[in-house]
Amino acid sequence: MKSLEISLPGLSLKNPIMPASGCFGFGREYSGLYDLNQLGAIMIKATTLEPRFGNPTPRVAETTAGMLNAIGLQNPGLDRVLNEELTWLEQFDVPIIANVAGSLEEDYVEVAKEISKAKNVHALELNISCPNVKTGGIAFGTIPEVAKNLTKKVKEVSEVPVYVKLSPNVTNIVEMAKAVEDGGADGLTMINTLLGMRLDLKTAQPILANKSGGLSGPAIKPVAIRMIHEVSQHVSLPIIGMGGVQSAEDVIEYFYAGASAVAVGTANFVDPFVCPKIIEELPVLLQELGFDHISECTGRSWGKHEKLAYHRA
Amino acid sequence: MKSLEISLPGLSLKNPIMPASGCFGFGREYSGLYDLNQLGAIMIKATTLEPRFGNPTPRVAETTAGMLNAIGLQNPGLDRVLNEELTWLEQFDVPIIANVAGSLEEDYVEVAKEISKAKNVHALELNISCPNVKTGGIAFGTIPEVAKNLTKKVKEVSEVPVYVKLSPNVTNIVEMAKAVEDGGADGLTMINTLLGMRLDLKTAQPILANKSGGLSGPAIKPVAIRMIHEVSQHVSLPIIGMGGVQSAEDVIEYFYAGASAVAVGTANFVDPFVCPKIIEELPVLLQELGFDHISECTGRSWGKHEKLAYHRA
Amino acid sequence: MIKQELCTVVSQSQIAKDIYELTLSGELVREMNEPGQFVHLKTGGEFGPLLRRPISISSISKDTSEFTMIYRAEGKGTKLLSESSSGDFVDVLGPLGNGFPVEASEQGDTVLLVGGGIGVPPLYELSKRLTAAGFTVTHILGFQNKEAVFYEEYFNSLGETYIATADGSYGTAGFVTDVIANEGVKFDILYACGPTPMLRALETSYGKNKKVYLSLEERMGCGIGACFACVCHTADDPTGYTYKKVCSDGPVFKAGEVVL
Amino acid sequence: MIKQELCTVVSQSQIAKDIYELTLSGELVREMNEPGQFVHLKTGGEFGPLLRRPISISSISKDTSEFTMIYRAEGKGTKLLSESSSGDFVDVLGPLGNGFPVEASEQGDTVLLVGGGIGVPPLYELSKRLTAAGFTVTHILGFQNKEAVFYEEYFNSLGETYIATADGSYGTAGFVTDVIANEGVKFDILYACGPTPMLRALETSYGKNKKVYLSLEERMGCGIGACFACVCHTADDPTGYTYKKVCSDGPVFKAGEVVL
Ligand SMILES: Cc1cc2nc3c(=O)[nH]c(=O)nc-3n(C[C@H](O)[C@H](O)[C@H](O)COP(=O)(O)OP(=O)(O)OC[C@H]3O[C@@H](n4cnc5c(N)ncnc54)[C@H](O)[C@@H]3O)c2cc1C
Ligand SMILES: Cc1cc2nc3c(=O)[nH]c(=O)nc-3n(C[C@H](O)[C@H](O)[C@H](O)COP(=O)(O)OP(=O)(O)OC[C@H]3O[C@@H](n4cnc5c(N)ncnc54)[C@H](O)[C@@H]3O)c2cc1C
Ligand SMILES: Cc1cc2nc3c(=O)[nH]c(=O)nc-3n(C[C@H](O)[C@H](O)[C@H](O)COP(=O)(O)O)c2cc1C
Ligand SMILES: Cc1cc2nc3c(=O)[nH]c(=O)nc-3n(C[C@H](O)[C@H](O)[C@H](O)COP(=O)(O)O)c2cc1C
Ligand code: FES
Ligand code: FES
Repeated sequence: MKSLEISLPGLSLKNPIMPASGCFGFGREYSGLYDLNQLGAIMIKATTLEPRFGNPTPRVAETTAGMLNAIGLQNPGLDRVLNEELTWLEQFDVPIIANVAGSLEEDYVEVAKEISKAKNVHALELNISCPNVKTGGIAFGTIPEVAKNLTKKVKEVSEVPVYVKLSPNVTNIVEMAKAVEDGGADGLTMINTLLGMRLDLKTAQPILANKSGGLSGPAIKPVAIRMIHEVSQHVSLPIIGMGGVQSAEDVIEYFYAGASAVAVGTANFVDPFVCPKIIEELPVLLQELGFDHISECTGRSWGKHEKLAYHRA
Repeated sequence: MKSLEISLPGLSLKNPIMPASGCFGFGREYSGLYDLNQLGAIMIKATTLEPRFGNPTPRVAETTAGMLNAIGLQNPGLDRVLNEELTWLEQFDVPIIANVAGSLEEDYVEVAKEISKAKNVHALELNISCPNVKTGGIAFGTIPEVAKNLTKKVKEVSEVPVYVKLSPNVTNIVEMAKAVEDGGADGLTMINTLLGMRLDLKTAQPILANKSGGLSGPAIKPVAIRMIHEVSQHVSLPIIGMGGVQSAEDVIEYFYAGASAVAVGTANFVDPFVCPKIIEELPVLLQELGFDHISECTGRSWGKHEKLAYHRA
Repeated sequence: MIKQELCTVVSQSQIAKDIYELTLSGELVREMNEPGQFVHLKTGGEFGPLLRRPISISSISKDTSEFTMIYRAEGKGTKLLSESSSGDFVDVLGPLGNGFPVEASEQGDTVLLVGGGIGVPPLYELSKRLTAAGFTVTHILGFQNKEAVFYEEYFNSLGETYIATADGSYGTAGFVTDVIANEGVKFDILYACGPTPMLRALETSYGKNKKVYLSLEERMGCGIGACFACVCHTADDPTGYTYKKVCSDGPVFKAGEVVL
Repeated sequence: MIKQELCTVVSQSQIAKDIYELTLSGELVREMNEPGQFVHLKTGGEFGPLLRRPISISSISKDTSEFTMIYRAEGKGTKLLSESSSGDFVDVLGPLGNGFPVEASEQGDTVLLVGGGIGVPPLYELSKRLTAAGFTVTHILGFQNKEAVFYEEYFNSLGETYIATADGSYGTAGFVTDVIANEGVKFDILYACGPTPMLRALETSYGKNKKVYLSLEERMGCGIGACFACVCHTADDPTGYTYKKVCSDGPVFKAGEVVL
C-alpha cells in the first residue's frame, strides 16, 4: 500500500498504524491471531531496569466509553525484554518502538542505552507520563525543565531516535512539548491516559486496588485531538497520536489534527483484530476522501496557520 | 424527603440536586416541563457585566459519550439577569446559585457585588474555568495566586457565600483548591469542562466554529470523581460535584468521592426530566444501600483517611 | 406543550438512497399543531449516541395519533434510527419550535414551497394544509441526484411540482433558484426549507418583495431553548447582542428577521 | 485457536432469579476442547459497554456447533446480553484460557465438584465429561438463596448433588465447605469454581492432601494475556515478580500454584 508508507525519524513504516504500548504486551498473544507483519510498528509494553510486578488487582475498571487501568508498569525487566521478548520479535519484519520507563533518571538512562542497541528497536518512546507509578514519575511528565533534562540524558545514550510520550494531565501541554523538543527529542507520542477513578456503589471504595488509574478509550479522543492540534502547531516534531482510536475515520481525524502516525490502545481489547482492520480500511477511506497519500492529511485542520517545516518532509 | 435535605454555606436545600450552570438557561424553558420547586437549587447561566453574544455557531459537537460546547458565555448581561431573569425566578421557592464570569477582575467583582444582592441568590459560583473565552479567563483558573486574589476580592464584596468553580485542565487541582480556600472561598464546585476538539472528516476543519470547546458528559465522570476524591481530602470546603451525572447511582458515586451536593449538566439535554427523576430515585436507592441520609455518603471512599471537620457538620 | 414519550414505530421504510420514512404513534401527536415543527429523538436508546437528533415532522395524522418523519441515515444516530422497525420504541421529545405560519397565506395568494434535500419533508404537511385551505401550491424540490429524490408523487398530487437535481440526473439540472427563474414561477408567498446557501439565495432574491418564510438548521444541544447552542443574530442588530434561538424561536423565521 | 465470530443466538431463557441460560451457535465451537474455558463477549454490539465480558462455557455440543453459557444479569453488559433473543448475533471471542484437566482424574478416583453461584456453570460440562469417562462425581453447589438455584436436576442426573444456600432457604443452610464436613463427603480429586473466599477455604482444607483444581475470577481487559490486568502472584514467589495471568495461564490453576 504505497498510500500508507511513511517515514519518521528512525522509522520507515509500511503504514502508520501501530498498537500502543501496554495494550499489546510484547506481541506474542496477538501473533496467534494474525500476522504481525501487517503492522506499521509495535510499541511494546513499558520496560524498566528491574522486573516489576505492578499494582495489586483489580487493575482495570470500565467507564462510559472508556476504561481505567492501573497495571503499574508490570514487566519482566530490561534483561528479559532484551533476551526473550525482543529476540522473539525479530522473526517479524516490523520495527519496534521500545517504551522506556523508570522511577529515577538513572533507570531511564540505563534502559534507554541498552534497549536502543537491540537490532529491531528502531526508536524509543520515553514514558514520562505513566499515571500509575507513585515514586518520581509525576515530575518527569509535568515539570518542563525536568522533562527536558531527562530527554537530554536519554538522547546522549540512545542509539536510535527518541520520542517522548506526553501526559495530558498538565495545564500547558505546549510548554511540555517545547521543553522536550529543546531537550533534543526526535518526536512526540501523545497522549498517555488521563487520571481517573471509579467507585463501587456497594462498597463505596475505588474499584481499582490502586484507587486511581489512567483513563483511555473513545471517551478521551476529543482531549487528545485538541492537544495534538495545538502542540503540532507549536513544535516541529512529528507526532504519533493516540487516544480512543477505533477506526480508519479516527485515524484520519488524528492526522488532520497534526499526527503523522497513530497508535491503537484500548481498542485492541474490544476487537483484537482492530489494527489489521484499520490498515485494510484506510486506503479505501483515503481514496473516498480524495487523498493520494495519508501524509496529505497531516495538519489539514490547521487552517490559516503556517504549516511547519517538518510536516512537509 | 428528610433523607435528602442538606445544608451548605448559604444554602439550605430540600435535596442536593441542581442543574449545572449553562445547561438550564435561567430556568424558563424547563419550567414549562416540570415544577422547578422540586429542585434543590438552580445554577443559572454565567452572568457577565455586559451582555455577550458568545461564539459563532456551530457551538456544540457530539463526541463518544460526551459533547463539546463553545457557547462563549452568551448572556444578557448583569442588568437584565437581575431585572428579568432573577425576578422571574422569584416565583419559585428554590435558591439560586449565580454563576459569575468575566474577563477582568473588576468585572467579576462588579457582577458579584450586584448579583449577590438579589433576594433569591443564596450563593455565587465563581466561574474561573470557562475554557471558551479567550481573554484573561485562563489565568484565573490555572494560576493559584491569581485565583486566590480573585476569590479574595469577590469575597470582600459578596453578600452571600462564594463557591469557586475549578477547571480540570490543570496539573495540580489540589493546589488550585487550596489557593481559593486561602482566598476565603466558602465552597468549591467541580469540575468544569475538559478542553477538547473534534474535526470533521469531510472538511478536515474543527466542527466548532471556535475550534476547541469544553468536553462534558459521561465521558468525563471518572476524571471528575478522581479530582473530587483528591481535593476533598485536602481542603475542608464542601464540594458541589459535577461531570456526567445521569442517574441516582452517579450521584451516590460523587458523594462517596467527597461531594456534598451534585449538579447535572449535559444530561438535561439528553433527558429534560432527568433532575426530578434523580430526585425521585435517590431516596429509594439510599434505602437500598442502607443509608438514612444522603450526607452519610460523603467521603465514604476515603478509606483510612481522616474525614475532615467540615464534612461532619 | 412539549412532551417526552416512548413512541411506537408504526412503520419504517427506505424511500430513496439513504432516505427513510418513519411513522411513529404516540400521545404527543395531540400537541402537534403547526407544520414545520420538529422533534428531538434519542436514537439507539440508552446506549445510543449521547445527544438527541432534531428531525422535522413531515406529516401528522391526529386521527390515528401518528406522525411521520423523513430523514437521511448518514451519521451514527440516524443510522441507528433506521434499524428500528415496527413495534420498537423511539424516545421522542416534542413537538418543538415554531412552524410555518399557514395563516400568512391570504386569500388569493399563489403559494410557492421550495425544499432542498432533507429540507423537503416538513413542506409536505405544510402543503397538505395549504391545499386543504384552498390555496394553489407550487413545489420546487431540489436534490443531489436522481437516487436521492423522494415524495415526488405525493407533492404532485397536491400541486404542480418541479424537481431539480444538482447533477442533472433527473428533472431540471441545477438549483431550485434556477427553476424559479427558468420556469418563470409566479408566487405571492414563499415557504422554504433546505441548506443555508439555498435559503440565503431565496432571501436575497425575494426577501424584500414577497412574503418569505425560511426554516433554518443549526447544531443543537437541548432543542428547547436552554443551552444557547443554536442562536443566530437578528437582522436589525447583526453584530450585537440580540439573538434568536433556532430551536425555540424558530426553526421558521420570516426573511429579514435573522442573519442567515 | 482463538477465534472472533458473530455467533447466532439459538435460545435464551431465564432459569433463576437474574440468571440466564444462553445458547449460541458458531464455528468457534470447533475450537472448544476443555471444560472450564471461557469466552469474551461484546455485549450490546457497537454501542454497548466498551469492554468485553468474560463468561464461562457451561456446555458444548460439537454436533450442532452450539455452546451454552449461564450468567447473572447484573450490570450493564450482562443486562444487555439478556435482552438478545433467538436469531440475534453476539460477538464472541474465544475459546479462552485453560480449562479443568479431566485427565487429572485417574482410574478409581472419586471426584468432587464444588461450585458457588455463577461459578457453577463450567462444572456442568466438566461433570458430563467425567461421568462419560466413568467417574463417580459428587456435586456441591452453593447459592445465595432458593431463588438463585439453577441446574439442580441437570447435576442430579449426573451424580449425587448437594445444594447449600447462604440463607438456608433451600438445601443445607451454610457454605459448600459446611456440606463437605457435615455430610462427610469423600473424594480424591476436587474441581471448584466460585468466589475467591470459597476457593481459599477449599485450598486451605484440601490443597495439601488432595488433587485440587480451582478456577479463578479476575477483572479483565484483553482476555488473551496481553494487558496484564488479571495477574496473580505465584505461590512459590508470593511477593516477587513471577506471575500468572488468569485469562491465559488460567482460569484454572492447581491448588498451591498461585496466590488466591
Ligand atoms: C430543526 C431541524 C430539523 C431537521 N429536520 C430533518 C429532517 O426532517 N430530516 C433529516 O434527514 N434531517 C433533518 N435535520 C438534520 C438532522 O438533524 C441531522 O441530519 C442529524 O442530526 C444528523 O445526525 P446523525 O446521527 O446522522 O449524524 P452525526 O454525525 O452522528 O451527528 C453528530 C451530531 O451533529 C449533529 N448534526 C449533524 N448534522 C446536523 C445537521 N445537518 N443539522 C443539525 N445537527 C446536525 C447531530 O444532531 C449530532 O448532535 C434537521 C435539523 C434541524 C436542526
Ligand atoms: C474467567 C471468568 C469466567 C466467568 N464466568 C461467568 C459465568 O459463567 N457466569 C457469570 O454470570 N459470570 C461469570 N463471570 C463473571 C462475569 O464476567 C461478570 O459477572 C461480568 O463481567 C459482569 O459484567 P456486567 O456487565 O454485569 O457488570 P458491570 O458492572 O457493567 O461490569 C463492569 C466491568 O467490570 C467487570 N466485572 C464486573 N464483575 C466482574 C466479575 N465478577 N468478574 C470479572 N469481571 C467483572 C466487567 O467484565 C466489566 O469490565 C466470569 C468471570 C471470569 C473472569
Ligand atoms: C491496560 C493499559 C496499559 C498501558 N500501559 C502503558 C505502558 O506500559 N506504557 C505507556 O506508555 N502507555 C501505556 N498505556 C497507555 C496507552 O499506550 C495509550 O497511550 C492510552 O491508552 C491511550 O490510547 P487508547 O485510548 O487507544 O488506549 C496503557 C494503556 C492501557 C489501557
Ligand atoms: C452547553 C453548556 C454550557 C455551559 N455553560 C457554562 C457556564 O456558563 N458556566 C459554567 O460555569 N459552566 C458551564 N458549563 C459547564 C457545566 O456547568 C458543567 O460544569 C460541565 O458541563 C460538566 O457537567 P456535565 O458533564 O453534567 O455537563 C456548560 C456546559 C455545557 C454543556
Ligand atoms: S438547542 Fe439549546 S438553545 Fe437551541
Ligand atoms: S485480561 Fe489482559 S492479560 Fe489477562
